[in-house]
Amino acid sequence: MAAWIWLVPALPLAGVLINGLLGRRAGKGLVAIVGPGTVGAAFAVTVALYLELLGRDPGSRVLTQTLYTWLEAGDFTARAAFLVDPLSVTLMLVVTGVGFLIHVYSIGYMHNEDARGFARYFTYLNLFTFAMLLLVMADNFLLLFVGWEGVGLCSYLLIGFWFKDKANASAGKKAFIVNRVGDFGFLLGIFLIFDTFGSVAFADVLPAAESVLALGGPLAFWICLFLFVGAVGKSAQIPLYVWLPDAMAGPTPVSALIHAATMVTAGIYMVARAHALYEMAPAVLAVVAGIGAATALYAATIGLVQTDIKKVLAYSTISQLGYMFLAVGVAAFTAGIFHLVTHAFFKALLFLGAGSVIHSLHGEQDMTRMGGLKRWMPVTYWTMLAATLAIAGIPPFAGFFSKDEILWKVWDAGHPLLWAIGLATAGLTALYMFRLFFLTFHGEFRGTPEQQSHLHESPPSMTIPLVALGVLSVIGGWIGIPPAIGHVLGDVPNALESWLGPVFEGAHAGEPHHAVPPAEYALMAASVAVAVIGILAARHLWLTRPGLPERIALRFQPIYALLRNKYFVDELYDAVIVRPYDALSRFAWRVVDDGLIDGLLVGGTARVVKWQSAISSRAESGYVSTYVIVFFGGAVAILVYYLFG
Amino acid sequence: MSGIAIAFWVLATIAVVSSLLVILGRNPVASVLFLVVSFFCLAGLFVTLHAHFLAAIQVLVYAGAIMVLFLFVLMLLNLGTPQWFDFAGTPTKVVALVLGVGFVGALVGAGVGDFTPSARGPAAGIPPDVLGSTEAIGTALYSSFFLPFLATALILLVAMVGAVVLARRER
Amino acid sequence: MSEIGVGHYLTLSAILFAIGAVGVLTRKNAIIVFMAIEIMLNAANLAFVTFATSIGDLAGMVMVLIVIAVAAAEAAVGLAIIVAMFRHRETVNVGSFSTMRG
Amino acid sequence: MTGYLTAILFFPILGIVLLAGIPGSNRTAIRQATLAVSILHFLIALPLWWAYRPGGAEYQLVDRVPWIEVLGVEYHLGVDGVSVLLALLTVLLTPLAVLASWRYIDRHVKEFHILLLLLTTGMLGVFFALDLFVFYVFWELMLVPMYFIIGVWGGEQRIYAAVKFFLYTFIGGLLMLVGILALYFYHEQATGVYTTSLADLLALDVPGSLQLALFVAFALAFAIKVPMFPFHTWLPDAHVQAPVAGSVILAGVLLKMGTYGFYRFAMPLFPDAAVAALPWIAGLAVVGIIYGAMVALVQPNLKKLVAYSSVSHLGFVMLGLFALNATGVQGSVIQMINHGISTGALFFICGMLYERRHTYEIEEFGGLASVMPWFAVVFMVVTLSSIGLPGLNGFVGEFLILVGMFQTHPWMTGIATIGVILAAYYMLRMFQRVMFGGVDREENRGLPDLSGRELAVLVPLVALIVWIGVYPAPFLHRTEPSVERFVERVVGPASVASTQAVPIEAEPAEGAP
Amino acid sequence: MSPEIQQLIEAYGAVRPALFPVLPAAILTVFGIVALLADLFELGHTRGAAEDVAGPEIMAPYLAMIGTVLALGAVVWQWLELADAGGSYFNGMIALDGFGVFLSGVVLVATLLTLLLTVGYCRRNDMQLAEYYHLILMTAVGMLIMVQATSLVTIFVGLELMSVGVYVLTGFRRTRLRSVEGALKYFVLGAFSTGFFLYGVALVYGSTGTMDLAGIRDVVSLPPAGPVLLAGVGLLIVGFGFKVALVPFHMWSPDVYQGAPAPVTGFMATGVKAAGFAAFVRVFMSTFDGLADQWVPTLWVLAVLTMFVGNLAAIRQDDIKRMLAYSSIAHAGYLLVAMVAHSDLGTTALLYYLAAYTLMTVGAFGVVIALGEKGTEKTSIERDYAGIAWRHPLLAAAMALFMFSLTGIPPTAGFFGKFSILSAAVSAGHAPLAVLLVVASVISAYYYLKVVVAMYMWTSDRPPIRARVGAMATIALLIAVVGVLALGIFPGEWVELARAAVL
Repeated sequence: MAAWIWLVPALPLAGVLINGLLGRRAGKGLVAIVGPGTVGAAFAVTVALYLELLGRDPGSRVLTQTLYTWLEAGDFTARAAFLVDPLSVTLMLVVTGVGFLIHVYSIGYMHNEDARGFARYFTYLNLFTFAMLLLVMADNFLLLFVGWEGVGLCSYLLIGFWFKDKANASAGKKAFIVNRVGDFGFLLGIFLIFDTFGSVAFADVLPAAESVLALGGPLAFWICLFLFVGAVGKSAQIPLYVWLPDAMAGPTPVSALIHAATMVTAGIYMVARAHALYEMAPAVLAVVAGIGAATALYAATIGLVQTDIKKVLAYSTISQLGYMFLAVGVAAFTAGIFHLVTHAFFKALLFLGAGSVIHSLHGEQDMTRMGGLKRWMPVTYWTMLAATLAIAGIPPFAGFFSKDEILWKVWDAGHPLLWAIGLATAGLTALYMFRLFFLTFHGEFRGTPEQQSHLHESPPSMTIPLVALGVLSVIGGWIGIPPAIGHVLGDVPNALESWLGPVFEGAHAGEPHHAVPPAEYALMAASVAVAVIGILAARHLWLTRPGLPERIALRFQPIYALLRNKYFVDELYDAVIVRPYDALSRFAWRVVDDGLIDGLLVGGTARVVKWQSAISSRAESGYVSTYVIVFFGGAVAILVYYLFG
Repeated sequence: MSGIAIAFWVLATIAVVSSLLVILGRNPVASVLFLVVSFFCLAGLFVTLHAHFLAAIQVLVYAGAIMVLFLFVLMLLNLGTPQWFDFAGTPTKVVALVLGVGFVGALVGAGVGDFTPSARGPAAGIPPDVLGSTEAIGTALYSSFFLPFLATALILLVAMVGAVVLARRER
Repeated sequence: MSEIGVGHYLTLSAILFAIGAVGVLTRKNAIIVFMAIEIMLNAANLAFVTFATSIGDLAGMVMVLIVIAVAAAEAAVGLAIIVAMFRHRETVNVGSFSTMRG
Repeated sequence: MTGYLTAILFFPILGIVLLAGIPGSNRTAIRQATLAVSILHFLIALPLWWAYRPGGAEYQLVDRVPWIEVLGVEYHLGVDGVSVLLALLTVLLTPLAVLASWRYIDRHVKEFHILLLLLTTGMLGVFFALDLFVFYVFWELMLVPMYFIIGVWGGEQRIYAAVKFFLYTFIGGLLMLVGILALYFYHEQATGVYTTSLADLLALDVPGSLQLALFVAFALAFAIKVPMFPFHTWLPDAHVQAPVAGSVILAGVLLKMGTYGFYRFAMPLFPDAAVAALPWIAGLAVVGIIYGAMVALVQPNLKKLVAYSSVSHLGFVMLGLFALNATGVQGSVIQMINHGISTGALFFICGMLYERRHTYEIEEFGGLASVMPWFAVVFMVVTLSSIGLPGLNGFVGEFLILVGMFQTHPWMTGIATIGVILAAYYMLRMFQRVMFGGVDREENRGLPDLSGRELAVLVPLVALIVWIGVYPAPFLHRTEPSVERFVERVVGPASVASTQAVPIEAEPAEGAP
Repeated sequence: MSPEIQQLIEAYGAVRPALFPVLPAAILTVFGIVALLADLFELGHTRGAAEDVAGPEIMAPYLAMIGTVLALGAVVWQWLELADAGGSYFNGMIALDGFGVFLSGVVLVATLLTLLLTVGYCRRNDMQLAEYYHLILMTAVGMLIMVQATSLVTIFVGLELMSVGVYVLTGFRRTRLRSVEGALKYFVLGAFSTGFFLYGVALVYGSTGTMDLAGIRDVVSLPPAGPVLLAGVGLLIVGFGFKVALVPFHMWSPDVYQGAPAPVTGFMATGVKAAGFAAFVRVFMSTFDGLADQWVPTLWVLAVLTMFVGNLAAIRQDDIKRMLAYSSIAHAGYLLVAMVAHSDLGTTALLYYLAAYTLMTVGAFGVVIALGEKGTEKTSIERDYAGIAWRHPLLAAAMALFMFSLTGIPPTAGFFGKFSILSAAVSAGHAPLAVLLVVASVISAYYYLKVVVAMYMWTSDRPPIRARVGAMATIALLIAVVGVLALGIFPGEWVELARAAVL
C-alpha cells in the first residue's frame, strides 16, 4: 500500500494539469467531473491508507515513501518524501473528504462562471488540494514549507478569483504578504533547526529533540517561537489574523475549504507535528496558549457585531483557531486536532450554508437584509441549525466534545484563567452564532421584494454536501468521547485518543488521565450552561426584542464602534507599517538613489570633470602671448626646481 | 684691467642696452638697427674669444643678410611706422619681467656665473687661436661634422622652398 | 674681479637670452618677436663660443655656424609666414590671430 | 586541446561572416539567419552538459596554446561546473533574444544581429577564460557590442545610459587590469616566471596587505558589474533604455559576470582578503537585498522595477558566495542561473507589453489578465519564481543561500530573509496593477494574447523554472565538485564540510524543574 | 644582370660604409629633390584627370611614395644587417642601432600613410604641388636623422630640418586663415623653444665638454652633477617637451593641429611625435641615465599633468582635429609614463606604443580626411559626424575601431599598448602613476565614445557628407585597420621587435 501513497497528492495534481491545460476547450462538463473526481479518488486512496494503518499495531503505524532527493547541496539534504502516520492520515481524510464535498458543492455554486473561469476555479481548487496534501504528508520541514507556501499561493489566487474587482485582488495580495511575514519566521525556524540538528527530516529532528535541546533552553525557545510565528500567520492569530476577514472576498466554497476547514488549521497541524520540539520549550507553549486564548476571545467579540454573514463566520473561524492553539498550548495536542476535525465539519458546513443563502440572494451578504429564510430553504436551514448547535457546543453535537475536552485539558493543566477565557468565548460563540442564525433564518425577510421573488433552495449538488456535512457535524464528535462520558455509556473508548496517542507519545496529554470525575462533570455542565445562556440571550436580543441591540449599541457607543471597526487594527497596521515603509522606499529611491548616489556622487564627479575640463581648455586662449608665458613659466619652474630644488 | 676686460665690459654693455632697445623700441625699423648693433657687439665678443671666423660670419650673415631681410619685409608690408598695439598689457609685462629675472637669477644664483669648465671632452685642449681659425672649422665641417653640415644645407633648401610656397601670391 | 672669466660671458649670454625671451613675451609685432628670438639664438651662440674656447673644442664653433645658418633659414620661413598672414589681415599683430582657441 | 570550447566560442563569428553576406535590406533573411545560427550554436554547445564530468578534473575540455609568449600569456580555455551552466544559459538566451527582437528591432537590423552574435562570443569568452589576460580581453570586448546595442537601439535616454554603462564597467575593468599586472609581477618575483595563467597564480600565496589591495581592485570591477549596492545606479538606466534583447542579455548574463568574477578570480586568488572583507561585502549584499526591494516597490516603470529587483536578487547571490560553505555557494550558483532565467523572462515579458503598447509605465496597464489569459499564466509563473515560491526555481537558490549563510552569519541571514517578504510585496503589487482589476484603458481592450513566436520564447524558460524548482539535482550535481574546490580554496580544507550535524551539547536548562 | 646594374652595385659597394647607415634618409632626399625638379621641368604633367582636380596631374606624389617604399625597404634591410652593420657612424654623429631603425620604420610608415591619404586631399583643396611632397619627404629626412642621431649637434640639425618643414606644411593652405594662423603660432613657439633647446645644449656641452651622447654619458655617469649640467638637462626637457607637446609646453598643438591641413596634422601627430620621443628617449634613457634620480620625478609630474590636462580639455572639443590634438597630448603623457618607468620594459612599451599610436592616429586622421569635401574639411563632431555611420558604414566602422583603440579596448593595438605601459609602470613600482593613467584613460573614453556616439547614435538634419574615398586612401585606411588589429591580436611578435630595438 505504501507504494501508492504518492497517488494521494498526484491525483489532484493530475486534475490541475487536465483542468488547467484542457479545461477551457473541454468545457464545464469534463471539468466538473475531473475536479471533484480526482479529489474523491484521492479520498478513496486515503481511506485505504487509513485502513492499512488501522490494521497495524499502534506502535508501527507509520508509512513512508521517498520519491527522490529534492535538494542536496553541501551538507544540506531534503527529500521529496511522504510520511503517513495517524496524525497525517487524519488530516488527509479531512482534506480529501471535506475537500471532495466542497468540490462537489462548487459545481453548483460556480455554474454561472463561463467555461474559462470554471476551469480556472477548479484548477486552483485542485492545486490547493495538492498543496495541502503536500503540507500534511511531508516527511520534513522543508517539504512541509513547500505545501505551506503552496496553499498560501492558492488562497491568494482564489481570494482574487474575481480579480476584475481590484478589492478582491488586493485582499488576495494582503493574504499572501501577511502569510509571508509568518513564513519569514517559519524559514528562520527551519534554518535554526537545520543548524541545530543538521537535518530537516522529522525522522531526524523530532526523536533527537530531547537529547539535543535542553528543556527550556534558548535554542528550543527560538526554534519553536520562529515556527510559531509561521503558524500565527497561516492560522490567522493575533497579530497576523488581519488577512482572514478580507479573504472572504473569495468564492464562498473557497472560504469553506481554505479559510475554515483546512489551510488555516495548518498552523495547528504544524505545532502538533513538531510537538517534540515544543515540549522542550514550555515558555513558547505558554505563549501559544496565551495567544490562542486571546485570539479566541478577541475574535469572538468582533464577530458579535459584524453584519456581513461571511465576516461573522470568518471571525468565528479565527476564534475557533484560537481555541485549537489554546489546546496545543497546554500540550493537549489530541484535543487540538480533535477540535480541528470537528471544526472542519461544522465550519465548512456553516460556510456552505451561508453560501447557499448568498447564492439564493444573488450575492447578498448583509444579514440585516435577510431573515425568515427558513421558509424558502429548509435543507439549508436544518443543516445550518445542526452546525450552529455544534459550534455552540451543545451536546451531543460534534463541537461539544472537542471544545469540552479542550476546556477540561486547560483546566487540568492548571490554567484557570485561560479556562475562564475559553468559557467566556464559548458563551460569546453561542451568542453571535445564534445571532447569525436568527437574523438569517428567523423573523421577517428584510430584503427587497425583487430578491424575495427569487428566493429558492439550492440545487442538489449543493444541498447533498450540506446534508453530508450536517450528519458529520452531529456525529463527528463521537470519535472522541471523553472517558467521563465514556464509562457512563459503558466504557466507550476515546477512539481518537488511542488513535493519535502513539504519535504524541511522551506528550503529557498523551497518557490516559485519571481525572477527578466530579470536577470534570462540573466543568462540562458549566460550558453547556454558558452555551445555553448564550443561545437564549441571542434569542432574546434578536428574535423577541429586535430593537434592543440598537439601544445597547447606542448606550455603549464607543465600545460598539471599537468592535464594529475591529479595534481599528487594519488602520493601525496601515499607519505604523505600510505607509512608513512606502514612504521609506520612496525616500530610498528619490533621495538616496537619484539624489545621493546618482546625483551627488556620480553626477558630482561628472560635474567636477567638466569643470576641470573647462579650466584646462580655457587656458587655451588662442593668444600666442599666453602660450609663450606659460611656456616660459614652465621652463623657469623646471630650472628653479633643478637648481634649488 | 686688461684690454680684453675693457672690451668685454664695453661690448657687453652696448649689447645689453641695444638688445633692450630692440624689444622696447616703438619703431620696428629702429629695433632692427639696434639689433644690428647688438649683433656687432656679439661679433666683437666673439673676437675677444678668438673666434675670428665666426665673428666674420656673424657680421656677414646676420648683419648682412638676415637684417636686410627683416628690413625688406618691413618695407614691403609698409610697417615702418610705430603701431599702437605693439606692447602687451601691463600684467603680461610684469609677468614677463619676473620670469626673465627669474631665469637669469636661477642660472646666476646657481653659480653659472663662476663656472669653470672641466675640459674632459675628447677633442679638448686645442689652443684658442687655432680653434677659431677658418681652417680648423672648415676641416671640422668637412670631416667630423660632415653629416650635420649636409643636413644644414637641406634646412636651407627647405626654408627656401617653404618661403617661396608661403609668400607666393595666389594663382 | 678684473679678470674676465667664462662666468662673465655666460652671465651675459643668460641676460641676453632673458631679454630675448621677455621680448617675445611682451611684443605683439611679429617681426619684433622674431628679432627677440634672434637675440635668444645669439645668446646661445655666445654661450657656445665661450664654452668652445674654454674647453678648447671645435664642436661648439661648428655648432655656432650651424645655428647661424638655421637662424637664417628660420628667419626666411618666419618672414614668409608674416607675409602670408599680412595678406589675410593687413596686420602683423600676433595678437590678432586668435580665431582658434579653447 | 580538444578545440570544442574554441569552436563554441567562435562559432558566432562564422555567423557574423554569414550575416555580412546578406544585404541589409533583406531583414527577414537576416533575422532568420541569425536565429538559425544561434539555435545551431545552442545545439553545438548543448553537449557541454554531458561533456563536463562533475567527478573529473577541475577544469575540463581545456584548450591551451601559447599566445603572447613574451609575456607568458596563453590562450587558455576551460570549464568547470559553474561555467558550463552559465555558458549554456548564455547560448540559450541568445536565440530567444533574437526571437524577441523579431518585431522589436526595425532599424539597422543587420548591425544589431551582428553585434548580438559578437556579444555572445564575448560573454562565452569570459566564462571560458582560464587566463587572466584572456579573461580581461573578453571582459572588455563584451563591453563594446552591448554599448552599441543600448546606444543605438535603446530608448529616449539611450546615449546617457550607454555611456554610463560603458564608463562604469570600463573604470572597474582598468583598475582590475592594474591588479592583474601587480599580481603578474608579484608572481614573477616569487617564482621568476611570467604568467597570467589562473592555475599558476592560484598556486601563489600572496602576502596579506597586497592581497587586500588586489582584492579591492578586482572586487570593485566585479561589484560594479554585479551590481552591488552603492555601484548599481548604472543598471536601472541601462535596463530601461536597452532594447528587450539588450535587457535580457544584460540581466541574464552580464550581471552574472560580476558574481562569476568573484567566484572564479577575486575570492580564490585572494582568499585571506576575501575572508577579511566578508563582513563588508556580505553587509553590502544584505543592504542591496533590502534596498533593491524597497526601491523596486515604488518604481512607476516596469523595467526599472525589474532592474531594481535584480539588485535585490544579486544581493542574494553575493550573500551565498560569501557564506563560504558548500550549501551557500551552491545556492548562489543555482541562483545565478535562476536569476538569468526568471529576470530574463521578466524582461521578455516587458518587451512583449512594450510591443503592444509602446510603454513601460505600469499606470498604462491594468486588468490585462482578462484580455491576455495565457500571458497572465506565464507572467504569474515567472513572477512567482522571482518571488521565490517553493516548487519554482527561485526558492531553491534563495533557500540554499540563506541556509548556508545562516550557519555562519545568522543575524545577517535574518535580515536578508526579510527580503523574501519584501519581494512578495513589490512583485505582487506590480503584478496586480498590471494584470488585475478592470480594463480601464480603451487601448488595452484589444490586446492580443501571446503569439506563437512569443510562446516559443517563454515556454522554454517556464519549463526551466519548473524543472529547477522541482528537480534541481542535475544542476546542483554538476556544480558540486567545483563549488567544494572553491570553498576549500577560500577557507581551507578544514571547513569544507562546514557544519556537519554536530549536536549542540545540551546547554544548562533554565527555569527547568 | 646587365652591366649597368653591375656597375651601380659596385658603385654602391664603394660608398656603402658611408651610405648604408643613412640609406633611407638618402633615398628620401634624392626622391624629394627629384620630385621638385621633375615638377620644375614639368615632367609627366597631364591635365587634370579627375574632374575635381585643380591644376595639373603631377608625378611628385608617386615619386614620393616610391621613395618612401624604397626607404622602408632600406630600413628592413638595415634591420636585417644590424648584427654586423650596427654601430656608430659619421664620427659618432649617428648610430645604426635597433632603436633607430625601429623608429625609422615607424616614421616611414607614418610618412607613407600620410602620402597615401594626402593625394585625394590635395586634389580637392588645390594643394597638388610638388613642393608639398618635397617638404613632406624632407621633414621625414629630418625625423630619420633625429631618430638615429647620437650627437646633440645631429639632434639639433634633424630637429630643425623637421621643424622648418612642418612650419611650412602647417601654413601650406596659405589661402586659409587658420592654416596661416597655425603656422604662425607654431613658428613663434617653435623658434622660441629652439632657443631653449639650444641653450640647454650649450649648457650641457659646456659642463661635459662634448656633444656626443656617448661622451656625455661617460661624464654624467660620474657625479656630482654641477648646476650648469642640471640647468642644461632642464632646458632639454623643455625643448623636447615642446616637440612632443608635454604640458605646459603643449599649448601650441591644439591650434596648430586644428589649423594645419588634415594630412599634415596626422603627420605631425605621428611622425613628429615619434621622432621627438626618439631623441628624447635616447638622450634621457641612455645618455642621462646617471641623472635618472633628477629627471624621473620631473617627468612623473609632467606625465600626470599631460595626461590629465590633455584628456580633460579634449572633452569639450567639437572640432575633431582639435580633439585629436588634445588626445595626442594625453598620449604623450602615457608615453612619458613609459619613460618614467625607466626600464627596458618601459622602453619596449614606449616603442610598441609609438607604433600602435601611429597606426591608430593616422587611421583616425585618414577618416577625417576621407570625410572632407571639395575645398573644405568636415571636422565638427556635432554637425558633420552625426549619423554618418549609416551613410558611410565602413568609414564609420574604421573610425570606431580607431576610437576604441585609442581608448584602449581589446583586442586593438591601443589596448595592448596601454597594457604594456601599465605593466612597465607597475613593475617599476609606479603603481600610483598606473592608477592615475587608468583614471585619465577613463576620462578619455568619454570623448572617444562621443565620436562613436555621434556617428552611430545621433541623427543630423544637415545635408549628409558625400565622401569619395580614393583608392590610395582606401589602401592607407586598410593598412591602418589591419595594423591596429594585428598589433592588438598578435602583439607577441611586435613586442619582440620592440624589445630587440631597446637601447
